[in-house]
Amino acid sequence: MTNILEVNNLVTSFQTEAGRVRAVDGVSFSVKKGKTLGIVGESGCGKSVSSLSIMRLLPKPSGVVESGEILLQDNDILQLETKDLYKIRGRKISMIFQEPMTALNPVHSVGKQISEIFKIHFPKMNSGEVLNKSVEMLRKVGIPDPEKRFSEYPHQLSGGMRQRIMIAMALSTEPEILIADEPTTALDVTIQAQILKLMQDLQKETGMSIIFITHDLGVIAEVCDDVVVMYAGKIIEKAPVIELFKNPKHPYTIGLLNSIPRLENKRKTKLNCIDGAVPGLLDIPKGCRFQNRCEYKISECEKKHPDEIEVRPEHYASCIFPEGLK
Amino acid sequence: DNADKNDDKSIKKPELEELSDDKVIKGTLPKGLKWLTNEIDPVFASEDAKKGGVFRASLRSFPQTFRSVGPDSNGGFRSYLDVNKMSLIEMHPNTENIIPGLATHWAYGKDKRTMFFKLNKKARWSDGVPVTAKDFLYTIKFHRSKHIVAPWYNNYYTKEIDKVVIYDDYTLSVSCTKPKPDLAYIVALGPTPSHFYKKLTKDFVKKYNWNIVPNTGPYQIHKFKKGKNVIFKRKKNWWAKDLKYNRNRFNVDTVVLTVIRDMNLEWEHFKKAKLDTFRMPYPKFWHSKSKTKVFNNGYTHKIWFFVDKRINPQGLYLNSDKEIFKDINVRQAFAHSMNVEKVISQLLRNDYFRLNHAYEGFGKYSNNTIRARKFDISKVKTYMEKSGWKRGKGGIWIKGKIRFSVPVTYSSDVLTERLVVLKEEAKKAGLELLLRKYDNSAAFKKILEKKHTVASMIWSTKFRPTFWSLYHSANAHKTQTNNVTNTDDPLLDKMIMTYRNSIDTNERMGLSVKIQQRLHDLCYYVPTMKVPYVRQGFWRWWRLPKEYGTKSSDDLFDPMGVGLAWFDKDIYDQTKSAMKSGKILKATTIVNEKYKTY
Amino acid sequence: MIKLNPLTIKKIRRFKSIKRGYYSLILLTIMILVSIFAELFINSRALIVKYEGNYYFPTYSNMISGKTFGLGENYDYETSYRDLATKFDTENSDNWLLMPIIPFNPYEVDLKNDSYAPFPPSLKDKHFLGTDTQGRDIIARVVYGFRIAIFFSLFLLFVTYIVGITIGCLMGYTGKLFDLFFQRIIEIWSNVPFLYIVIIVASIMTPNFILLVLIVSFFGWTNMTWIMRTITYKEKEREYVLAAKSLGASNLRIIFKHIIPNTIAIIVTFAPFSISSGIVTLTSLDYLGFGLPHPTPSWGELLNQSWENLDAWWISTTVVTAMIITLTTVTFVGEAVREALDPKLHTIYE
Amino acid sequence: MSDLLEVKNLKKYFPIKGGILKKKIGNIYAVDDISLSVKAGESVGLVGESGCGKTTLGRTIARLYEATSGSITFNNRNITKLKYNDLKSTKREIQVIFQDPYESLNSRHTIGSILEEPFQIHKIGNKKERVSEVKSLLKKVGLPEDAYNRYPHEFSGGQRQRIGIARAIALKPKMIICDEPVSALDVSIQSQVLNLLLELQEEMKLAYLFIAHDLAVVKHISDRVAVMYLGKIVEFTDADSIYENPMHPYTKSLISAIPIPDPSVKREKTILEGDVPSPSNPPKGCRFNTRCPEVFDKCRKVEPDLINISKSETNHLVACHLVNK
Amino acid sequence: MVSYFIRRFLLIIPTFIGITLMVFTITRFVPGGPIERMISEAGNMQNSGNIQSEQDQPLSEEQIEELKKYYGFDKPLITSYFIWIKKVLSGDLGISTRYYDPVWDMIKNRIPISLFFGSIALVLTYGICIPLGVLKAIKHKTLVDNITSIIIFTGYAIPGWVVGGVLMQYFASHLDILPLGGFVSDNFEELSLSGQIFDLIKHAVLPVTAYVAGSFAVMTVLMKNTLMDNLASDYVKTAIAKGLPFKTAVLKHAMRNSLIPLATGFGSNISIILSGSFLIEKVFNIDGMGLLGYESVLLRDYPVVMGILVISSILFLIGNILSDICVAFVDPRVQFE
Ligand SMILES: Nc1ncnc2c1ncn2[C@@H]1O[C@H](COP(=O)(O)OP(=O)(O)OP(=O)(O)O)[C@@H](O)[C@H]1O
Ligand SMILES: Nc1ncnc2c1ncn2[C@@H]1O[C@H](COP(=O)(O)OP(=O)(O)OP(=O)(O)O)[C@@H](O)[C@H]1O
Ligand SMILES: [Mg+2]
Ligand SMILES: [Mg+2]
Repeated sequence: MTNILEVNNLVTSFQTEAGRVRAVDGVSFSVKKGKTLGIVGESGCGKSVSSLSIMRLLPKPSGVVESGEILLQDNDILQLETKDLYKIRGRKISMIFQEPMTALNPVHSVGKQISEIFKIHFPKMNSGEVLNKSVEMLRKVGIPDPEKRFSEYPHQLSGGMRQRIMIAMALSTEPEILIADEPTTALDVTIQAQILKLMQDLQKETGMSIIFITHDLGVIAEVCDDVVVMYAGKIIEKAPVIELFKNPKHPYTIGLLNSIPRLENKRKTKLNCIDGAVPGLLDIPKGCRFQNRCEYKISECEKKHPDEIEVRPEHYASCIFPEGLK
Repeated sequence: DNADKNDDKSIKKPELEELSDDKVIKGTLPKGLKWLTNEIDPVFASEDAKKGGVFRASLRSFPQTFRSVGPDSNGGFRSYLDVNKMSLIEMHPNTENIIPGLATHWAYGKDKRTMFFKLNKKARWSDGVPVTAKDFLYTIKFHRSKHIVAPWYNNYYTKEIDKVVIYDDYTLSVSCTKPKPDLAYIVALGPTPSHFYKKLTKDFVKKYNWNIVPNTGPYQIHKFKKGKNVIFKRKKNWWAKDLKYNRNRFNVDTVVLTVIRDMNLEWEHFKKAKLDTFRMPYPKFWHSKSKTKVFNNGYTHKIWFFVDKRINPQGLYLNSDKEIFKDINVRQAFAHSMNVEKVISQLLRNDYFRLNHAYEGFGKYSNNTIRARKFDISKVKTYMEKSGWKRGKGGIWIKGKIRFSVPVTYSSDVLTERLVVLKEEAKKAGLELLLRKYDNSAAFKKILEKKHTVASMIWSTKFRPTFWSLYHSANAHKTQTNNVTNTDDPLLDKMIMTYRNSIDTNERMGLSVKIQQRLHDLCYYVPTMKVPYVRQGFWRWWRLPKEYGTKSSDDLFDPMGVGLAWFDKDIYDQTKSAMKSGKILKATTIVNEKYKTY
Repeated sequence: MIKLNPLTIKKIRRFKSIKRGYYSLILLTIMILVSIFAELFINSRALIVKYEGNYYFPTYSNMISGKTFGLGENYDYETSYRDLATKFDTENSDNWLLMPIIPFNPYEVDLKNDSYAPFPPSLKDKHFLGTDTQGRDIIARVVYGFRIAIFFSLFLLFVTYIVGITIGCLMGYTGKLFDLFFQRIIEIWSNVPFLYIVIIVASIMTPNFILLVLIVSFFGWTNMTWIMRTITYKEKEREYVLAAKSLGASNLRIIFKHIIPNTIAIIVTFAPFSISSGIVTLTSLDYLGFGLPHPTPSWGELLNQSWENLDAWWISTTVVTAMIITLTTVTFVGEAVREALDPKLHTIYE
Repeated sequence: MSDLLEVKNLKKYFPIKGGILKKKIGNIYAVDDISLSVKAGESVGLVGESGCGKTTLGRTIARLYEATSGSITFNNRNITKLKYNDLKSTKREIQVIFQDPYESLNSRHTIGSILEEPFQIHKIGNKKERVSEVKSLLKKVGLPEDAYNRYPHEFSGGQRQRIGIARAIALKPKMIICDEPVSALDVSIQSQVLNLLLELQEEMKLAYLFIAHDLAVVKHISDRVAVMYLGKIVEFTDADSIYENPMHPYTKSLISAIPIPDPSVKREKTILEGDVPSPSNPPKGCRFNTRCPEVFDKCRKVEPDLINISKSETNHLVACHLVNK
Repeated sequence: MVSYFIRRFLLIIPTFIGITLMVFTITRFVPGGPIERMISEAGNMQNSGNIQSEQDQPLSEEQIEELKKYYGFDKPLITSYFIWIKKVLSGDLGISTRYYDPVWDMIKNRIPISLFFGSIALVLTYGICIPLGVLKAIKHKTLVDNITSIIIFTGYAIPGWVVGGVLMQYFASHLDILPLGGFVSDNFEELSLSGQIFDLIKHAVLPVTAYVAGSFAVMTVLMKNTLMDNLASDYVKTAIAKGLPFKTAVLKHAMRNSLIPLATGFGSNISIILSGSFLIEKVFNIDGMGLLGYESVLLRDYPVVMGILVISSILFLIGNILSDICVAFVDPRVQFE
């Protein structure tokens, strides 16, 4: 299967008051055409930064991609001129964000914000067409009474509606890749289910690829084809979704899967858990980043961060004795 | 003179009956009156004077009204109105003799309280209406009216002026309520245009606030822009222009008075020739600020002209109702702690002179032997110790719990720097002055309520010295009287009463001198300084007579008051072209000491 | 030593990194310190006098009369130490004295017989920046004027903040009628032309320092009150307050231990601006002649003098410069504090 | 075992104020006629969508909000209307843990003073005793002793939540209202905190009112679970039966909406249409009728009562016309 | 919406009464009104000029009482307040006790002048602050930002009237290229239209600078800070992610939101437009409302003071409402329920 996007050795850093920190440190993954790649990991592990790097949407001047390449159909996005970049953003790669509350401009009507996309990318369209297209998009994402909603403002809509608008905006140009950065985290489960279903339907319809970022393994299991697990700025495991859930190899992934309370579990039992907390970017340990929380830690782990090993076909993990576990 | 009257038929003079609810008092002229006039005193204007030109001067604030009576009519602008209102008789500025005004002749009555006048038949109001005896009768009625909201005038025209009697249209008499010394100056009323005011009503104050009232003098307001300027124009056919003492005076055609709120701004305007003269009594302007291009290049000149006139008593008035000043020793010590000499010599560049007492400049009425108490620390010590005071810790005199620390109430900004120096010097003498500046009316209120301890103020003067309201015990220890020192001395009271009731000039002179000595001895007042001259800068195209001014000149270039200056077109052109080409002319400073008396 | 909250330390560090504000603060502190001890640098009294074997330290002591130093039998008043110095010099004894750098106090009129104030700067006369129109040393006037202005502002700040914080907190915390009532009051108060009223009051009663502080704060309290009300209103809804409430904490405890400490940042942010407005207010009032009574050293008075004596460039230059330096340093400090406490994310995109 | 907490017909309406006169122009029916009880040592879970009134219910019980009507009986004492002084002793016994570990700790206080505060408020012990008490609390929740002098922001979210827990248990309460204590935490941390809560319950015989919107978490920790929808309880029974035998259509769809972390399981989902209506203007009849997949006429008119449908001794309360037919 | 404004207007009433009553009370208890002025004038008068008199003292008690009656000071405070407010309601602001002109006429004459300066200053302030704020936000912490900061804060720190004084001394007195204050030249009427415009501009340059110097900083910084907040906001990120060039995103998305706080302050600026700054007007000898107010206070012309207060507080209150409208205009979230 063809990869539509390849990220190779991406290193992204930020200038902070305490100095320069690497939020993403040598990340590589690829997105298959028409498939969904899930990126999972705890808060602060660099999921958003990776996706923003792909969009070249890092907040300047503090955030910079230090090295690596991001190949969109063999073109390195990182090398693009700004004006070419504008042609890719929103057209070939679209993005939706976690907070539907703040991601829409409160002072413009939703209709205006959707039409804007058409105006940017299809300057030849006349205003009538733009209007029709916009309303059609609204209808497509399941907004009831789209003609009326068109002229409403974001604050008049519920969170779920707003996220639908975001999706409508992101998909109106029929992009090849959609990056969804925790699109449902802020929503209730019942609404989350609606949105997830919508995204899956639309993917089927358009055949686009999705990068789905979340920290909810349940969501991953439901929507993704491939999964990337990140920890403290690095990818520690990647695999197709069924493989990952069946045969997690990295101690972190294992711990993560075990710590989820499940409905079918027995009540009030002690949950498995990973002790300690994610290290801050400023005090990342030398060697394996997971070492201080790992129950299998040996002195070897302190030397260097382990290389990625293909433990099974298409299943990679960064651990020095992945085979030895379990 | 009916010919004139018929010139303008539209203006009809009201009949006398219309004027007054009271019956008009028409009398018959007493026999044996000795009619006097004066055509023999020297003239003081220059033969060379030419008519023409525009004179630009400034007003510190726009007048609050064009009325000359009623609320707020007593501001700085009042004088511009007054100089254009002639009285029955006028006073020669140099000889101080009576000269004709609206009246050509005058005579004294036997009762010593009445004078008789014959009006000049040519006299006209500015609207062309003849001035007649009725206008004087109306003056009394007018000033007695409640509607003008001028309680002081109401009083004066009731208690001082008794009546006007008309003998015919051009003959009248004016009486005081009782015999008076210097009667002529009291009864020399100005007329009020009865045809203009018609009936007075309650809304007088508002109704006539901006009305241009017909006058009898050389100029009349031509137009004005509220808040900005007032323009006077010379009357081309002024009825009195050929009177002996008026010839060659009032030469300027147009007088423009512009509001400039601040002296420094005024100075800037003057330097740009937007004003024609600039008064510089303050040493700062005379000595240093005038060292500027226009003066150095001789485009503007300076004149320092001494005058000889009644001195306004400036100084520190001690309130003897305050415990501390009940003691004459303390008052004297106070006087000796005031280093006025230092203020004069080191701050005011010796341009000012020490005032010796409150009644200087009244000729024989003045006691010229009195000398002000000088700054003298040892005398202060003697007086204070005599009353049992001691120097306290900070060097300030104390007695029991009382410190010799007194607040000085004042309201004028210019006084501040002088008081600051006095304060610093007084500290050496063991006296602490606390400077308390109040807004003008607040200060006045405080002083009239006798709440001050020391008041630094200045009274205006009158023609002759007056003592009763300022120093008689009848006015002490109560509010709203002018005895702000609360002077209460039986001996003094007796002399004041005699002086007041006497109409014998010599007796009055003698008493006046004695009273002044007594006042000096009692030491309720510390005289400070006087400025017996006029100092002005002026653009060189303004010309003055050889004498420059009169004995009592206030402003040498004032076009409407004495009106001696004139505009010289040739010099103007010459100067302008010099200014354009940058040619330097002769810098000129005139100093005239003809009337310097010391 | 009290352990500072590391957040506070971070803010302080951030403040220090804003150079403009940091150096302004240092400069301002130096200025205030110098002005507090101005008597040591600028004074007509000697720092030390050695006379007939005795040492005298007149600076902070009572007046010492000239008699003490044998200046004459009637010399009951304050010694002129400059004269004394001349005397010692001519006598050739081992008496000596040490004068401050600028041997004048701000009230002293140092006039001359042959020339007239204002005197231009002169090293010889030790009037390094000249004198004003009464012959008083400009530096002395400016420095002591600064001292008064800054303390005026600090007192003003203190009074308005006390009132503002108390009422504002109560308004925000209790809400309801009390809040509504004071809202109206504040609306009314802030609409009253305050300078006019101060002028009216000042023109009839020659205010002293305390009185002027009170008059000005009488109209100045609304700002802080409003600010405090707004913050308290927000703060009281926050979860840590609820947490304290759920522990059973009393309202007083919540206000004083929780809410006020959390508003300090905002209060601090406003302080420099309040100080500069205090200085400007006093200067304006003095300039108009409604401030502290003469001869209190004051910038407003000097400004007034300088407009009137433009040829005496040293007056206007000095006072305007002093004003610019002070107010800009205060403003820069304020700006830096604001930036340190509430740093703005600087974000631009490609 | 008698009930430790008994809530009867509790209502909490927030006035909607409008206009400049801030007049009341409506109500938010945040908690509308709720009755429930908690036994000593028991944990009762509370789930529901955002805005359905969970927090409000918890806070009203903790007397942080004034109830609009209804009664709250704690330890056989009616605390609904108690004033500050009488309430103090109750406050010792009911404590609250908040959702946001960042917001609920005063950032200006050290951990030491945060944890000492309960003792100060209730005037317990002297300074020395308090310090040692605080130290033992720190130990109990698994924080290092040197935390005493440090400030909240120096800790991670999970650690801060432990501080919040320590504060809540400081006064040895009988009951803790946990308002989404783990929602803001990462999965790996979440399990640590849940374990801690379970341990403490065991040790101190605490009763929990455990609020969360994650049904799995609620089920894991609770003995009984109440499902809330728009200010009302729609179903209330023991934790296992709510999962195994949900009766209310809302509960059913809630369960089906929960993503299962197992890609191999594929199940049929009932996805609810539309959004939760506004609590200021709840629909007539059954509040769920606008979204219910099985809605019929009656639902739009008549509000169903919460009725026990269980035949066994454990209650199973449901408010649905389908069930109560 | 209509009812909102009606209620908003109704709320003006108590505030308005509060403000006026307070000032009215103060003016009542302060000496120096027309009566005190007459007393002191009478004191001076009998000591001045030609008129000779010995008996006289300043006014007697009865005379003072009569004057009080004339000016209406004989009634108790509340009564006279109500008389006053009744007159105000009928559109009569009373008569100046200084010029005896109707107060409204006096104010009316000053309005164009203050309006002229005020509106130029306002337009300039907004016209410069907004772009400058944008520039500074984008160039945060660069040389441009730092230099402009120093300039505007220096401008902010020094009071406008000091700036005005310094400027006037330099440009008008020293260099003599600009006029010495005033609103227009004396010969304004005689000038041609272009001459008049030029004359106006010449006179306006310095006062406008003085007016603007201070208000600059506040607005610019406000603009900068809110814009920076908005630039960091999610929706700008969204806009850019849509493919909008950064500049367009700033102009179309961030700007409008940043104008909201500026719009909030718009109302109070309206009232400043009219009331002006008396210190600046004093320095430049401009006959505006500010100077009128100041002089009236100094000379205790209380009807005028009260008149100005009426106008300015109504303007202020209306300004608040205008602010509301402005905010509603840029921010659709605001509603007048
Ligand atoms: N603008 C920035 N400046 C400095 N550091 C940043 C910035 N944005 C992100 N970081 C840091 O980069 C790291 C990765 O952040 P990122 O937002 O990618 O995390 P995430 O995995 O998306 O977490 P979450 O689940 O909380 O969204 C974090 O430690 C964060 O502090
Ligand atoms: N203090 C308050 N004033 C007014 N309305 C409030 C207040 N607190 C909550 N509400 C409203 O009451 C309703 C219920 O809110 P509540 O916070 O109890 O919901 P919740 O179930 O806790 O939601 P979440 O899961 O988002 O925490 C909401 O509509 C909310 O807007
Ligand atoms: Mg993220
Ligand atoms: Mg909640």
